[in-house]
Amino acid sequence: MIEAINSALDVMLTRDPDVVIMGEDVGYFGGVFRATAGLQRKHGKTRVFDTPITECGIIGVGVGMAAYGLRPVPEIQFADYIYPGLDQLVSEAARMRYRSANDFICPMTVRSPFGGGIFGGQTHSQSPESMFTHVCGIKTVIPANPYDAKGLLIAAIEDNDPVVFFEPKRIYNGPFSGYYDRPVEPWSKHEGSAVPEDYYRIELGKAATVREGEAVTVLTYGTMVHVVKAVVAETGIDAEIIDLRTLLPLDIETIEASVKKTGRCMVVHEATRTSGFGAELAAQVQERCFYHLEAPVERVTGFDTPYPHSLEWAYFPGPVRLARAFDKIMKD
Amino acid sequence: MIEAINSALDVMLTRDPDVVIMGEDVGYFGGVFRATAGLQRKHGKTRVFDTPITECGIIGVGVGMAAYGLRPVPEIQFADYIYPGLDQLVSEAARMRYRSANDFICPMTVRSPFGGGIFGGQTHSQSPESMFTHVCGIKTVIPANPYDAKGLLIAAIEDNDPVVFFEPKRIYNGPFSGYYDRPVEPWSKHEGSAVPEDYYRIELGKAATVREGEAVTVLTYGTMVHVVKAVVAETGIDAEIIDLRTLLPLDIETIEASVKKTGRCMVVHEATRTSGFGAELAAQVQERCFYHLEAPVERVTGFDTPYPHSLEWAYFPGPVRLARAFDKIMKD
Amino acid sequence: MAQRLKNNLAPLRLHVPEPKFRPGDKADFSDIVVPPVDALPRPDEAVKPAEIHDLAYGLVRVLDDDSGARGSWNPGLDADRLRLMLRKMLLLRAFDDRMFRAQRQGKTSFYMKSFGEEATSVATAMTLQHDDMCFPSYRQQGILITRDYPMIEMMNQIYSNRGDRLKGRQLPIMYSAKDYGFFSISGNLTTQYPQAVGWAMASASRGDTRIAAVWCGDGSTAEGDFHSALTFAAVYNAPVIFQVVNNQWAISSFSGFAGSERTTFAARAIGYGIAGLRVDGNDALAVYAAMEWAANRARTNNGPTLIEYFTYRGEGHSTSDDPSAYRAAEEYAEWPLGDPVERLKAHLIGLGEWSDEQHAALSVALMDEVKTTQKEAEKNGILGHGLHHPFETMFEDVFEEMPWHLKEQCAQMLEEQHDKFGDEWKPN
Amino acid sequence: MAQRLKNNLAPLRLHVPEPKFRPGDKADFSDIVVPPVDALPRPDEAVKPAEIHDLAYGLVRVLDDDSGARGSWNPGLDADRLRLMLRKMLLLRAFDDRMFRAQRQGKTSFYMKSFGEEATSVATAMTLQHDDMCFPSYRQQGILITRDYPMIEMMNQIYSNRGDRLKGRQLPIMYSAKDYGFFSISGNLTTQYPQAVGWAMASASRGDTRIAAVWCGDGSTAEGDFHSALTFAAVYNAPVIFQVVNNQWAISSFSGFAGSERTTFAARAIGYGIAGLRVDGNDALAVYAAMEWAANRARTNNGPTLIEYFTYRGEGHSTSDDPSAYRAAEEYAEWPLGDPVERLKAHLIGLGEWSDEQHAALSVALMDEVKTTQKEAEKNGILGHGLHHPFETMFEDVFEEMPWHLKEQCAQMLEEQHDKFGDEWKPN
Ligand SMILES: Cc1ncc(C[n+]2csc(CCOP(=O)(O)OP(=O)(O)O)c2C)c(N)n1
Ligand SMILES: Cc1ncc(C[n+]2csc(CCOP(=O)(O)OP(=O)(O)O)c2C)c(N)n1
Ligand SMILES: [Mg+2]
Ligand SMILES: [Mg+2]
Repeated sequence: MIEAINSALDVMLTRDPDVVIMGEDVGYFGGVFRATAGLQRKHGKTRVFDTPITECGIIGVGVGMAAYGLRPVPEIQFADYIYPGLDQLVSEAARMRYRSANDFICPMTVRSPFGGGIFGGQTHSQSPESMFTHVCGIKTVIPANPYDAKGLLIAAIEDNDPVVFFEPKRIYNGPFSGYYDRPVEPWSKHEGSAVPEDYYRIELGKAATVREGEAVTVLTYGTMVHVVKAVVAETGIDAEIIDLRTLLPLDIETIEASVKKTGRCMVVHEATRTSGFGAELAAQVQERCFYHLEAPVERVTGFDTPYPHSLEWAYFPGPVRLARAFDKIMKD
Repeated sequence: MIEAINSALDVMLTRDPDVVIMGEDVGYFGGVFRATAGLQRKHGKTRVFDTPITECGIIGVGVGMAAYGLRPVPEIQFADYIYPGLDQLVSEAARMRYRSANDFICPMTVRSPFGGGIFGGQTHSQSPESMFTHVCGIKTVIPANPYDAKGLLIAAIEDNDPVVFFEPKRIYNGPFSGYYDRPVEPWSKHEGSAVPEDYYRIELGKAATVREGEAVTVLTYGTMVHVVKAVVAETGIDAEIIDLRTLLPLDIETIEASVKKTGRCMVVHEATRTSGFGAELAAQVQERCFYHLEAPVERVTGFDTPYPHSLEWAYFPGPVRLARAFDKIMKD
Repeated sequence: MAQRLKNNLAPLRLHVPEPKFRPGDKADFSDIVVPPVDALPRPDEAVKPAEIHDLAYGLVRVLDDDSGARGSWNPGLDADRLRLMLRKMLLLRAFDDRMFRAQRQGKTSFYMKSFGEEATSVATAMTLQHDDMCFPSYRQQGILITRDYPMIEMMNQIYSNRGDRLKGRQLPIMYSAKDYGFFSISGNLTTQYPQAVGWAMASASRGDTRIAAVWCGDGSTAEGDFHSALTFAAVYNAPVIFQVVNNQWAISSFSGFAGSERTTFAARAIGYGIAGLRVDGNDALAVYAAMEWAANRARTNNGPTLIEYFTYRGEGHSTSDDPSAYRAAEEYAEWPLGDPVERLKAHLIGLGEWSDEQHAALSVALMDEVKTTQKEAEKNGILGHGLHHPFETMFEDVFEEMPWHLKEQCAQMLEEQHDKFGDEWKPN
Repeated sequence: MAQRLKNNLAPLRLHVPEPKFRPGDKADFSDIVVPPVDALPRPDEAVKPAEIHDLAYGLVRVLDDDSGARGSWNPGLDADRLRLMLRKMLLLRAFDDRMFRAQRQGKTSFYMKSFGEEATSVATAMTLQHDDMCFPSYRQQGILITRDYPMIEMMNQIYSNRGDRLKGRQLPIMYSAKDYGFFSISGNLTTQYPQAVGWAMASASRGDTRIAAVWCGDGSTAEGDFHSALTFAAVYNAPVIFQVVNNQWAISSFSGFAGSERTTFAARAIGYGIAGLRVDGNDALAVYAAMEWAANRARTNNGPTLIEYFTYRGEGHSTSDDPSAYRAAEEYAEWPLGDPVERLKAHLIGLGEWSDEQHAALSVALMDEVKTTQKEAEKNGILGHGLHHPFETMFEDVFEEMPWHLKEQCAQMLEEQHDKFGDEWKPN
């Protein structure tokens, strides 16, 4: 997936002279996860460059560049470190079009690796996506495979509104079944990992049904798509798995149709439970599909604690937690 | 209510030499809403003082004071301006006890006026409470009347964990029925507004049932408690109105018992809808009371736009929006 | 925690700043040092920042005590341009007066005057190119007035009426006017600082010639954004001009709570190795000269400058504020640097290019102009009186295209309005 | 946006800093100016910041090129204390070596060495009182070692094992040791800066005598927290010592991206009107002297100081980093300020108080000590090998009392563990 992201950035730098990439260590070195490897050499130092370590500055400068007419694509090294820049995102980027009535806009895409499962401890593992969905004026996008990562990132960069693009770092180099003790499978062995070299886009706001099924609808995104798939394959439950891809704006049609078909809905994310995006999904599903639901919408999430270093696999919503949830929702 | 808050601060400054109050304009002047009026004169400049205008500094300095052993009570002038200090709250205050395994703690109470209805435009009207409920390690408290404001604030200051204490500024000087065109009623005319001069506390994590009823449970807090009460009084619906008072930890017992009794649940807040705290409430209610629910949990909220200046009463979840929601939920 | 004295050490003490005067005190500013004109002459614009540290502690002045324009900083403006400057400051003052009054009359919710600080927006705007981008705080309405932005647009915005280009969404005075090189004002302090740097960096990276200028108050310098901005500008040599309008007060807190007891705001520049100038903010010609110097510097790739305007906030922070509650009543009258309008007027009179009569006549004429415009604007409505933008506009511009959930909410809102006002509810 | 050239102006250019050497280049630091010892003599601790600006641009040195200790900054330590300092630096180095290796052996997830920067934590800690509070970044493990914190506790933390006082929750090296005046380390850069100021303000407001000291890296100075902290400290005259360990590199970005092309980090102090010192960070005696000066200053209510230690990060940023990808291989060998251990060793030998043989023997002895402790620690487990704290501990300390929702989640987790591991699942 990291190569797909790199390719999306490369394609956009090539196509659009307004695209600029900046962030901590993204320049000469190419990013701590190598997302921007080779891009400075290819596109030059004024298009791809390192920045001072101030997330407030990175995002604030991005807002100014966007106001000038560029399409900045800043990287925040870890989603855990986005908070010092949150005011610039929430109060500025997200509000610019509205408060100026279209006088100024903010076509900026903030990329940031998020999520756990890499023994990163509590400050390299967080999943803060739900906060952004609460902020009107920002789109929140999360890919789950290389093909989508490239197509969605290109669409995000071309979007004329600010987008937060969270990249599930656990699956940068291969999908993850949730069995942390099994060997890592590279993307190359994975279906749908073939990524065309050229430009293509995947429309924001459209979910993907990654498995059709009749028994229960599972709404998920990012790393958890793969964990859910593995558990479903193992247990043989006829689940319909929907990879949301864009959390906001949400693809409510796909969700509603599926839940009305299956009559059951499970929501899965790695973020802490309380006021996680699962809450919004559960709320909407019961609002829209109440009379079709045969069981309560079930949330399977990370716990309401910081991400613990040594107990990370007891924290992670892995196969056991999922299997138990499937048992419960199918029994109800 | 503003006098009750002032009194709580005065009581705590008097009882506990570790209590310190700081913030923009809270010192000599006594706060832009007068919450700290007279306190510097009474308790001295090193107990109650003005600060530089940096919310990051105010909260970060508070974390350090708390680590020393004080009980800082910083004020953020408007909740809309809490974001520059969010990292210090989310990554530091909220994590201190956990990450140091009790070595350091953070008994800090961040007070901040929030909510709209005062023609404050989009940067003096926001209700960001749901973000804080997503951050484990912080308690979120919102009073709805003077008596509770004082008792809850004292409990918050005495709490050994960080508390965000949001004060609904629309009702600082009197309850608000939601009819913005009617004369303002002062607190003195209101039941339950009598505030004892001395120390008392209201336990955090306990909701108050402000009206018992059989037809529908309404979960709400802050300003909206009064708007809901007015609409219920007008329409004659036999609603059970629960003032949550503490959003986290939530008083789930009171909620569950009520919804199981009434079979219907409405959630009301002023904050924007998507991923607002109503989402969490709806998710939990349907998880716990699914088989008792006769209608979907209904959310009545602000819209997913910034708070508009001139159209503030079309934005506000006022009597009409509530009445329509009651119609709907009782019909379902 | 008991007090602990150890090794016979004296206890530590917390210093909490206190302004010199409080209500009831007699203001006495005799300790403020006003250096003579040209105490520090104008250096070349390409000078190295390390060579001009003293300019961050001095006070650039042009208008002497006898109102003559003197010294190497004198920008040498002709009488027409001086009169234009005076006219703009007077117009700004008239505008402020009327709008303040409109708020008091209940025609809008909020207003902020710039009384006493007019030079810091008018004279600065006159030095910039029309397409340089200004990133103002909420107290630089003088830029719009100087750039001939239609005053009625400003009033429409203040009234949040149906003519408001910002569709009634923003608090009064939070203008936005891209065509006039005026960035959308934020309610959040100092966020414009990194944004200005970003704009300037973009301009530089494109080989453009336009520069950015940004303003904030003394109190606002404490925000982290200030530091992020100066760091970025120093690193990339961004063509940006940082300005701190040190009007001595935040809201009720004096500049000591932003650090002024120890040093000047211009000296912040030294910490980053960029040029810093401290300027008499009530001397319109000094303001002009400093800004012109910084603009030349930025435009010739010599990098950013930080300018502190030493001035005084003559009135309340905003219509929500009552300064008599926290400062001495007569501070403005005692202010040692005088009033910017009066000083420029005296200069022009001294040149024989102006007279008290002309001044009085102009003041009346400008006030009439403002009043006439105000009447026009009020035809579009005042706040809270129905003549606002259509309700649907509330949901526009959150995104470029309205997503389904906003469409749903918009439909709901329209039904609510119908319930509320019946069939004839639709205003406009 | 096309390029627009106007008034015959040359186009603007964006400057993007570039370090002097990249992989393959030969490092050559001959342009770094190393002033003679005592070029700027030690001022009185009560000196006004404005009088010592030059100290922010100089380089405080004590150990001369011939390893003699000279000049007014010489702290005049006796041989025992010098040997203690050397011993602590050597112990730190041995500890770093073993723990780095442990990570490479898969015994833990992460490690960060302080190679080359040992003086900035060891010598500084030696000047402070044991109950002064240190707010370190992740590279000041030397403080704990100097304060005789049990090394096994550090290792238990690194292994996240059942002996870990932090219950396995934190990334390795994120220690916390209140009893040793060592604040809980954060993964978020520079957040400790305002916290240290708050602690110092609290101490001052209580009439205590304890002061606070805080460290961050060159790269970290760009965060807004840095500015908030210095502003607060300046305003309230807080008894705090700010330290910037300028080791030339952030991760792959050199200090130019924090602004070092224009000025020193010590010069940031000037902007706030506080004292600033630039110090040879590889000269343990200079580090000691500067810190002692600042501590005396803070403790006598003379306010905060900012110290820049000019040093070099001898190895990778962390075990996740490979510096050969972005910098010249031989930079450390070429570093003009040498190695802090070697320099102190040479000084002691010059005094006749130490020898190569003693040094070699001590190195071996310390390494043995570290190895023995390591074996002990590994009895408590290594990361990912079962001997961790009980699963329930994951839910403790989120709050003082566990609320119902965490109790519910805890019960759920225990059932999951049961499903996973069967009846004997419970480790410990
Ligand atoms: C982030 C943020 N914090 C606090 C406020 C509230 N506030 C508005 S203006 C102001 C004072 C600003 O003072 P100064 O920077 O000196 O500007 P002046 O009004 O004097 O021009 C404050 C505290 C705000 N708008 N934004
Ligand atoms: C807020 C935040 N942003 C980014 C990071 C990622 N990060 C960790 S260390 C580091 C470099 C810090 O460099 P410097 O301050 O020079 O410290 P050094 O490692 O050299 O001691 C970065 C960017 C972080 N930990 N926190
Ligand atoms: Mg001011
Ligand atoms: Mg460094």
